[in-house]
Amino acid sequence: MSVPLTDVLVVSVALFALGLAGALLRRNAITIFLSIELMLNAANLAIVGFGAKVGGYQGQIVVFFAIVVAAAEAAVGLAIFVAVFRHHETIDVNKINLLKW
Amino acid sequence: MSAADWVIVVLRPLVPVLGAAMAVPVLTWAERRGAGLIQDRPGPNRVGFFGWRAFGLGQPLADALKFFFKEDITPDNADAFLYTLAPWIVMFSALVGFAVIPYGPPIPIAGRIVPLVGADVPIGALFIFAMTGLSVYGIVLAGWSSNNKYSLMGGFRSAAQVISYELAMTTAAAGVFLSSSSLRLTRVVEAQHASFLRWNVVPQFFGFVVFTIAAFAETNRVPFDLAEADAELVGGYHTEYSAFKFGAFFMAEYIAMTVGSAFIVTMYFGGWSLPFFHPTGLFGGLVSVAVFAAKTAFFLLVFIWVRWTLPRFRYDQLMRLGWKVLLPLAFANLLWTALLVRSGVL
Amino acid sequence: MIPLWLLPLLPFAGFLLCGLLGRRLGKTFVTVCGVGSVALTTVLAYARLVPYAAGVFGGNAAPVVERYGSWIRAGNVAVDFAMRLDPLSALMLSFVTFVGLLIHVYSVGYMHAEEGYWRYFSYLNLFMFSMLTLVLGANFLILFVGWEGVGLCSYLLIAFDYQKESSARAGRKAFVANRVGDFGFLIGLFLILGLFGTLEFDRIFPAAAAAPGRFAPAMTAIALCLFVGACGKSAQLPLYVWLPDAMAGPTPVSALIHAATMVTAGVYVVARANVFFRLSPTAMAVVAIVGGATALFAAIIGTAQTDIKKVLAYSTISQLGYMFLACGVGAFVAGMFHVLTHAFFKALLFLGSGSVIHGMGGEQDMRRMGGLRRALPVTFWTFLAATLAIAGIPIWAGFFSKDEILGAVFARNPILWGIGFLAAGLTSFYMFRVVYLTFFGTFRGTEEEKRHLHESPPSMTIPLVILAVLSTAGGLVGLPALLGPRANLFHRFLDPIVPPITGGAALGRGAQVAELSRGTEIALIAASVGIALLGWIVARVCYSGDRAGTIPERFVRAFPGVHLLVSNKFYVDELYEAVIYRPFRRLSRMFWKVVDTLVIDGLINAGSFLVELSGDLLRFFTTGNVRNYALTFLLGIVALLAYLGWAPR
Amino acid sequence: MNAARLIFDLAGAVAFVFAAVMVVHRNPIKSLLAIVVSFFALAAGFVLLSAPFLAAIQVIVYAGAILVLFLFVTMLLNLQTEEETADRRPFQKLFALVGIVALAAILLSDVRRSGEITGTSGQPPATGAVEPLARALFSQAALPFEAVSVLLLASLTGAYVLMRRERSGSAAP
Repeated sequence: MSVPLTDVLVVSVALFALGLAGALLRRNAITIFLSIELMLNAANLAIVGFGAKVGGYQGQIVVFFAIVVAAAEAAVGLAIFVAVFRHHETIDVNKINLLKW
Repeated sequence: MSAADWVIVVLRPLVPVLGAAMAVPVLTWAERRGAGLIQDRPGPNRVGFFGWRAFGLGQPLADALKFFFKEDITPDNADAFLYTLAPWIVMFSALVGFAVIPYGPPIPIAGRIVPLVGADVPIGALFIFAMTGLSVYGIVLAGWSSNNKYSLMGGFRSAAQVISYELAMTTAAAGVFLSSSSLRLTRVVEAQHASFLRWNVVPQFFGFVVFTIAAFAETNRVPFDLAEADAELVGGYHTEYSAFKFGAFFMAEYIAMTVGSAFIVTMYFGGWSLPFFHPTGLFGGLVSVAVFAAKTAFFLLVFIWVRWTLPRFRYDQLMRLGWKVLLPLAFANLLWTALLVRSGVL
Repeated sequence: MIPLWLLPLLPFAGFLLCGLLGRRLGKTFVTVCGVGSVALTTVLAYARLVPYAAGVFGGNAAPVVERYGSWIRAGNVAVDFAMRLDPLSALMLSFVTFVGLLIHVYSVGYMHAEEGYWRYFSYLNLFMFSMLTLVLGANFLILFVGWEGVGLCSYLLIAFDYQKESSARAGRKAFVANRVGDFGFLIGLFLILGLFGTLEFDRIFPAAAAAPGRFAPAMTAIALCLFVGACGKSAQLPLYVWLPDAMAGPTPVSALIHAATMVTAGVYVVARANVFFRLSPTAMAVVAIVGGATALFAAIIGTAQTDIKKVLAYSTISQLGYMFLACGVGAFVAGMFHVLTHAFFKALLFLGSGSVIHGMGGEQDMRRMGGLRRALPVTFWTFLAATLAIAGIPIWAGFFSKDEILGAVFARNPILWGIGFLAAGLTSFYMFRVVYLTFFGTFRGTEEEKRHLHESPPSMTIPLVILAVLSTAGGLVGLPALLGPRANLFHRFLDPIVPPITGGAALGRGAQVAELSRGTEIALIAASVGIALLGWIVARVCYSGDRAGTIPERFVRAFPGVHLLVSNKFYVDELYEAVIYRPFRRLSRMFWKVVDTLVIDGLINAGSFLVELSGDLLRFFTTGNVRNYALTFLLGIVALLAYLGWAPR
Repeated sequence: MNAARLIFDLAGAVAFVFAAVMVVHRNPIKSLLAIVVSFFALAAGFVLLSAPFLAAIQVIVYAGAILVLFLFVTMLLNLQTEEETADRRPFQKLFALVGIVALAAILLSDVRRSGEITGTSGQPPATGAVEPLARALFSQAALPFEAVSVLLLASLTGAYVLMRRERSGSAAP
């Protein structure tokens, strides 16, 4: 009784594509960030799927660290959002172009 | 799987969940009576059954009826969907925790050995943490969707509080997992089987203290009820709620109390087991369930006792307690336990 | 036993003290440090020299080499920190320290009013350090360190009055002219290094002497390269132009550096490398011809100069020419002998002229002097002694050395002798011209200058007297060979390191120095004395008495072109200007305007323009919109994955 | 079609649907709730892939902490429905869609070859056992474990510094 790897990967690719679409098409920074988290989870799912197929715990350990890093990233990223919002009163990425020449 | 199997599989989690739900009316009564006792007043003692007052035991039923029949108000500018969803999230997260707490030893039923636990999952304790963590969503969403600044502030307070105390709670729990070398709650109970000295409350007393205080905080009850502090925030996140939605919050609080108590018992007081008393068979199982219920009831009484005894914390005091006292204490406990395990005492 | 390293290091310490602290601690401190360090060096040097010289005369002339450590160890090349004491360096050491000390003492009086007193003495001490390093170095690299050091000090001291444009220019000129020579010198060193793998004197010279056939072909190149360096340092044709200008420096500097010591370093190097020169007749001939030509050429110019120091400068060039002439005909010892006597009388001449200038309040033009012998008696008598010495009047030092050179030259080549003979007469003429113009006749300066006239302080006159004694008697160490084979102490001292040329192996036509008959030798002496006296008499007639100056005036009127040519120093500076400076400048300008500005800057500007252009294009991608960035990112990944998918595995 | 696969596909479908809701919904709070559900479904998927510990971590850390933080910030900034502004870069959408479709196509074309992967590193994990995972985590991966703890501390400090000016009730997780 096991899940075929193909299914796992199809779900992963689908979620990843969705996350990508969100990151590229949405303008709200929070939504973009969420989309990035979604892509991260899609990748995690794929890793766990591969790990289950290959055996051992390597895949799970990698994902564990990925989640921890995601937590750190979220903390800093959201802090940046708040800081940006304090200055610009918006986090619409179309209106924030700090990186512009 | 035969039909009997299916029945057993369904009943195993349903029994404790329903039990907890059924306990709510009794608890509300006990709370009021306890408050009366502590504050030297009668408490509800009139509503009875057909003239029989029965110490006011009819009061909860009357309250329930009242919840059902009051007008259910949804504020105009509220987000109706989230406003409706929120109480059920809280309710769900409180109830589902029971599914993994063992309430008795495996007993023989109809030729099978049935473990008296909803689902003996390998990550049982984490499951409870995950589910109680979810209640934050309910509270925060309730606060936000009400479109009321008191509600929103209550929601924020609650979320910050739950996240802060969850840290101390899980760290304290880590000591228990260390000594029983498993996250599986049946293992946790079995590890405390041998003697009173093996009850985790003995070697990890400070862990127990931290865990209990954090559990109190997780339930948003006095002295940690800042999310609904009526003196400051009117009613906090449930200011706008009324009727059955409010009832859901109300019930969820008592269910959460029950889950918390059961969790404390499981983690630190040997769960359903009694040292030197190991009845077997169906009867033994039932006795064990009774023992478990009694222990849980004791902690429920403690919940009530504390609520009516202590004043409310100020918000900064709350945070300081959580981060500067409980968390370091929990870590100290973890180190201490690790030392004990390493030295072979546990 | 005093270690040799101490000798240069004492003046170096003096240099550091004067240079770093002298400004704050005042003149007394500078005097004590600057003069004291050199005095101590002199004392220590003589303490070392006297026993060594005694040993040499006793027959033990083995050079002493002290090694202090390794400097360069690279593959086959090895250079040590080492110092060497042999008769040649001992000779140099003896007069460098002694004359140096006298000039230091003299400077105390001469420079007393100078603002940069501390600077002057620190430079002077640095010069002593460098000169001693040059003299004592046991290999060409140490020698070269000293060589460059004296060049630096020369530059610093010529341009001592650096706020004056002419001084600064003169300093630069000296430096650049020396660079040209040093370039040749350096190439010579590289050739030696390539040929022998070392620069140590005690290895290369015996090696070259042991296998003349093997090394002879390369020797011409090496010897000529070294000689180019010597030409620069010792102001020979065609690199002499810096020395007359170097008179812009303080007069004691001219005496020490540009007369007595540094400029003779070239002769020292040629004598030091005599083994190489002997192996190359071509190089020897070049040395002799250049030396002779310089001697005559500079003497001619000297006759028409009016600046007292300029006359002395050309005189120095001329005398240096004599020394090279001697070396060129193989009479190295005679050349070194002239170095010694020249050091005495030329230093004395410069110091005397300095005393005159001091008395005149800075005036250097002889046409504004006259009759100074009454105001400056000590200066006059000492100056006269030096003049007699340089003119080659018997008994005085110059007579012996010049006579020996002319004798050796005559044996080698009568034409060269004729040149030297003529130069000797001219020397006598222009020197007595100086004496008559300066010390006789009536005073031609202003009244104020007349009132200012005074004899110099003892710190200046005492060195003058000492040097006058030496100029008078110093020649006795090298009595002519015809007074007996052991009469010439100088030869006995130097022959072990610079053996006299015997046989015709090295010199083309088999001419030999020692083969002149007694009769020829006496005749030569008589001839040179005669021409010296003739020069004196001509000068007496032209520049003294009631009709002073009329004959030269008539001469000038009769041959205006000649006078113009000579008084303008044959237009050599102008020639250099036209032939070297201007084309060089034009070339530099071309490099600047075309190569640098157009080509190099153009390339750089083109590069930066490309960068700017690509930046201009790329900045359209820098929208500041993270979604655009992410999109670019995505497209890149798609392209990468597509490539990986389709690329053959 | 076994039960695990059925449940997994179901969970995957739920995850996909709610992820789509997250991407499409204009209200950030609703987007957030949608992704919470999506992550729950993913956690169920983890359970079915014999990674119950990761499932718990997924719920506790992702849903319970990270997304709560998101929720917090969203509410704190009081973000409302995204307003419709004219997009100044019309090609963004077109290229993005093309790129996404291309990427998905490439990845899906590679999924077909996933059957080539075979187990190499010994025993597949016993269903749900947490102990071996802990053992591996604290022995083989001890160094990265310490490293991420430093990373967490650094990000905690960074977040604190960034947010410091205003005293908000939130604390970094």
